[in-house]
Amino acid sequence: MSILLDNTTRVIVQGITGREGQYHTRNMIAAGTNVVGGVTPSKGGQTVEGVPVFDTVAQAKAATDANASCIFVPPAGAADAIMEAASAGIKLIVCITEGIPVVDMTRAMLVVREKGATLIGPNCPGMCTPGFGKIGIIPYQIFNPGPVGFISRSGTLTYEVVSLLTGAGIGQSTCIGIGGDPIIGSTFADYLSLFEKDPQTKVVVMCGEIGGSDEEDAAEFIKTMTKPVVAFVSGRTAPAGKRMGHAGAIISGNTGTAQGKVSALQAAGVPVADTIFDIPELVKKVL
Amino acid sequence: MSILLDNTTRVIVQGITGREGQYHTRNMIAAGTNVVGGVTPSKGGQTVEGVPVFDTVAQAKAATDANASCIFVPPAGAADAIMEAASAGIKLIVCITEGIPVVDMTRAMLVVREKGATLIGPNCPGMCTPGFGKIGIIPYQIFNPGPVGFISRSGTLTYEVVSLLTGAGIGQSTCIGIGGDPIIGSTFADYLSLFEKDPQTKVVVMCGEIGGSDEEDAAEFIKTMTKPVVAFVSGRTAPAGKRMGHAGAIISGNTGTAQGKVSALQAAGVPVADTIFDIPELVKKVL
Amino acid sequence: MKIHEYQAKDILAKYGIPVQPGKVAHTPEEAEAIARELGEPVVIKAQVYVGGRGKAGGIQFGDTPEQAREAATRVLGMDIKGLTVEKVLVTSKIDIKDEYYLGIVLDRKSQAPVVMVSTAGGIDIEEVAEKTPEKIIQQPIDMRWGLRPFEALDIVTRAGFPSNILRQSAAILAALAKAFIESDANLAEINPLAYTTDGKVLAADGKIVIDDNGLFRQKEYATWAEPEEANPLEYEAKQAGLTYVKLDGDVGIIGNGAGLVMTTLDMVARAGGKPANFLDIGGGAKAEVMYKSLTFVARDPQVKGILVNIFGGITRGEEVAKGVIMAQAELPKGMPIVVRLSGTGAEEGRALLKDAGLDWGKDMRDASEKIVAAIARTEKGL
Amino acid sequence: MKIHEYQAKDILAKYGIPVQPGKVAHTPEEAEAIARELGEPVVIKAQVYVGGRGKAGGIQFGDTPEQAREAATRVLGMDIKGLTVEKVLVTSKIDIKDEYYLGIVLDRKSQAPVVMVSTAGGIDIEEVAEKTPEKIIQQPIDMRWGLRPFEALDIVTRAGFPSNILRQSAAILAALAKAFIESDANLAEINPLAYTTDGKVLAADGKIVIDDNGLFRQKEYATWAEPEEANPLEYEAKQAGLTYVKLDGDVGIIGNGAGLVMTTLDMVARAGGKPANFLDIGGGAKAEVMYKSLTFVARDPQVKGILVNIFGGITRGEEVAKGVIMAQAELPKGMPIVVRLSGTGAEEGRALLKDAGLDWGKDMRDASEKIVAAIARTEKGL
Repeated sequence: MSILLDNTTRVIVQGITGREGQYHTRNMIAAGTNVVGGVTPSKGGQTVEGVPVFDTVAQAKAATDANASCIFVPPAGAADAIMEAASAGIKLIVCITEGIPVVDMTRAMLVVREKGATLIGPNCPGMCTPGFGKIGIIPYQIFNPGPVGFISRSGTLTYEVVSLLTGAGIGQSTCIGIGGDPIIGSTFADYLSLFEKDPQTKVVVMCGEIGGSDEEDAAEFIKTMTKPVVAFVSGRTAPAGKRMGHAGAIISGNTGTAQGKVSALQAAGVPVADTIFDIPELVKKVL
Repeated sequence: MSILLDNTTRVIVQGITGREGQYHTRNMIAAGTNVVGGVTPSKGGQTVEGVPVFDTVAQAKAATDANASCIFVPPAGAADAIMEAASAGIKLIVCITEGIPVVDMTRAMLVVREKGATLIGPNCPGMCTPGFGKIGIIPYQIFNPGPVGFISRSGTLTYEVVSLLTGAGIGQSTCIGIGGDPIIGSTFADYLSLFEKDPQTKVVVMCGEIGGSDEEDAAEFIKTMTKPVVAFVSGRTAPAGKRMGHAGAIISGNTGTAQGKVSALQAAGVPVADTIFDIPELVKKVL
Repeated sequence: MKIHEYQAKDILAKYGIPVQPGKVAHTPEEAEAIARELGEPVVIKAQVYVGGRGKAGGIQFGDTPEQAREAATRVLGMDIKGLTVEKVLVTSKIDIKDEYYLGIVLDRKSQAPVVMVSTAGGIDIEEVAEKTPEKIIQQPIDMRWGLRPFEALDIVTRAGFPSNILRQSAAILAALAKAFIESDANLAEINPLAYTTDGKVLAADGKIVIDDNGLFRQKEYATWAEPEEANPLEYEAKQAGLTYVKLDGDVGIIGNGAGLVMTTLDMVARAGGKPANFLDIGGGAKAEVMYKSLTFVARDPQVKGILVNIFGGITRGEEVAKGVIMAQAELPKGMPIVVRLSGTGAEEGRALLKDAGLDWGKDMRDASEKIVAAIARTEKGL
Repeated sequence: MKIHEYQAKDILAKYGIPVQPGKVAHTPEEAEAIARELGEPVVIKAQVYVGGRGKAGGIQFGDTPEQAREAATRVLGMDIKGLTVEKVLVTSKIDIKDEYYLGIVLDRKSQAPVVMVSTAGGIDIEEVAEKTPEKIIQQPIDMRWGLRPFEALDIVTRAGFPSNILRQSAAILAALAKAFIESDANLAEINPLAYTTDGKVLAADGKIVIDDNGLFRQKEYATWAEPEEANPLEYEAKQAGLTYVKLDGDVGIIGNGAGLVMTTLDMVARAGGKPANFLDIGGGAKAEVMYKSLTFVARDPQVKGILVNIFGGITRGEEVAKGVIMAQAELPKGMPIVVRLSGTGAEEGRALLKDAGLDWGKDMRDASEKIVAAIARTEKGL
């Protein structure tokens, strides 16, 4: 098994007719993902990468019985796209878009929570379940099915670490890039809780970074878990008050430092890798 | 017994330090109403008519355990006052204010409904239960306790008809002026349902007028009632498209005519008085 | 409060809704100048507060500035349902391919503004609602959110708008909802929403009714109030702060409380009279208000007598009587007045009236019958 | 994006929040003229993007226009935490009786803007939060509604504001929330909210931080961006569309993906180097972006060598290599560059680099160690 994405997942792509949407739809289909349709207002009736395009999510859902959506809508309309998906009853929403105004996200999250949907992202690479496919832009070929649940706030860093794991002969159950924004749909603790219940997952690797206190919250949750967790935190050399690429990667006063996160995780009994190269070994130790 | 107001009702007055608020607080107390406090922001700590003034409804409720409120706040702030009362857990809210923008009322009603409060008004004279007191500006001295539940969209017309009833030796259980605005907290049907359950009430008199379809809805509800209802509808000579004083008293196209309301009520078996002078006799017939 | 098409379009444009360029003209010469400035064929549209102006000839075309002047000459001064056309909107002529309807109206039942959208545009929506209700998609607005873009898109999609104009139509609908809410509207309508042969989507006509209760904070729109040609007295009454409606009978009627006044009108009609007006003095009126109301009602040349019906609560009988007596001196000589007073201060009021030789009724029915009879006597010269 | 106090106050004033009259001055003469125009004692406040300017002498008073000029002379050009004061706000001096705090900050945990209110105003709120958290009332804003007047009133009441200023404070707080939401703010703060000896309640200081992601629709505020004195390169990078943060080491660092670049900084530090910057080229960058990034990083005079770390996904290795080779010609002669490429097009890219004689690392650690070593060699003149 795995979490969130399996053989019952039917994906639509919001913003499918855009350059990004079309390109990644092709890749998702190539990865084996069951992409059943796409949505672009005023482009209904077209076909992209062999799947039908609809004007609204409601239409797409009615026609395809989709239960997941991948959003490639530009920042100005992305929060609305999230609300549309959630309101139409889509239960898994993956929002790739970077640059959504945070005020929009505060509104979108009200709808996501009210509708009981799971939102991954925004400003994330999405997720994949090796063997079933991917929703988003993660390069699928670096994965192998296996026992490691993977959660990260970063994109390319995820690919680095997954490559190291795969290179070390360690496969993955499900991998999730949770997003680099200050307000994201689901946090480390949410996914840890899913991995805790997933029979395939034996150990979870989480890659945190500076900013916010999701890693500290995760540490609290980990104390209640039966499965081992291995962590890495980037940004140890980041100065306070500077936004390090991700809108959410910023140390405010004493909040959000790498050291604080490392300490919290260690206090929860989590081995924290000094460099990413130490991760495979730490995983092997607890497997 | 009676509806809504009885010896457990503890009333606060929002806008108590204003001229209207103060004057009617005195009258309410004189009528025997248990007025336990008042609210005017930035006037907390004062005393008006012997009751303490608070800055917020929350404070007033905490200090006095109030469960009802009478609102004399000017139009610009009245909808906010309704939301404040409902949010603070006040269950019976009587809003006297005339002239509240309808957009504000559409918002206030969301809160009233969400909090499960009963709102009487706005733009109404309030209500009274002879023997227990009154909330609002209805002249209390014209009432006598008795078997008639009274509901009206109008103020002075209510006093006229109640005077006729009292003059004819017919007393009242509870009397409610439901308000003349297009959006009001509770409608005829809501109160009819309360009177239907009230042991004291033997017959209900409802005075409708042109505009909207609350009378038609009431007629539908009356078909399910065991108690008799006597009705009167004013505005038979009113032309279409003109707002007859009340913001809600306007015939739009074929909707809201007096004749339509009379027919609907008659179809529900309700005797409809030709003039208000016929009302006491019709009541006597069904008592 | 009704506003004109050109004013409604100003509001729509402020919210980013495309409208044809245009300006209002009061004279044929102005119309010609505007047409010249626009530099293209124009349509001349009568600006009056009633519908059906097209059928009445209130919409005409001009391909040249000269023709625009001529069209304006025909339309200005025209009578449409009793209203004289005093201004016209001169606006670019468009070549419409399809017409749609977008409307938002305050709905009492759902206690919210309700969006109404239909592909049957350009015609009276009430007619569509009656004959082919399935052609209208209705949806209340959740006032915590306003109408969100995806909801607007969903509505126009469900209404069957063609795919190629969905995006623009939805944006216009969402903007219309914002305009409705922020303008304190009771009604906001684009009919037709035009899809032109050159592929534009725009508001070819716009209608907005502003909630009178919102005018205190809609300061710009409040200045747009103007006398309705047919009802100059109503406009003046509003300026004077009186709640007055002009009717077409001869019995002037003044009372306190909307329901009471309406009932008084009915009672007068029952007594064989015809009410000349509705005038509610509200609660707690002083003698000055009574005086002002009486003299105002008497300004209507149709009025042959006045009935004052007061149930005193906060309003005191003495004040009413004093006001009537003050006013009497200024009313046309011999014009009958009947006063009915009850409640607070009724005794004192009646005493004052008696001293002044004024007639009074013991109740609403008695008073109604008395004023109708008095007018009949006056008519016969008795 | 940080904005200055005077700009924040412009926003506050737009939302009806009372502020002292004032204007910004770039010279002592301008300050004198503004003081003369105001016609009353003024305060001269340094406009810099850091806190603590009071302690640094950046706030001075002038009872006369001449004194205002003198005060401005002292403040303009002053260095505050590494920033040179280039403009001052000249504003009416007020006589403060009590100071309060009103703030709204985006809260990640509640995923909403959170209102923070305290009677402990005029001092650093983080200090209050740490030492006497019970003095701060916090409440998230329900974003469907915004902060409603009665909620604002309830908050200031619970915070213990004195009764006589509750109404005004609540109105200011509600307006602040509206300003926050409509301006796409991350932070909006009035500290202190001043209660003056003459009974006024006003925003004596204001701070607003705008969400960079909201700037596309905050067109006016976007024009307020200006170089931070201490970081001219960061300002230029933003204008050039590069995600760049200046640090104080000598190893220039470029990578794709924020997490990867942060990890690269950590790795360089681990290898004994000091990162000179953070530069994320994002996803799918072409040779031109790589070229631009390298030449940009090299403009920092502290930079002695550059590490490029790319994990290719959408970004292709050949493009990266081409960009590096293009840039190399323009970099200072002998400046070491180490490139690490993996993923899509890595082979092709490495071949190109090899042909150009450029160094590369087999992984992030190897590349980090190589660049640190190369810089050390260059330093020693080897």
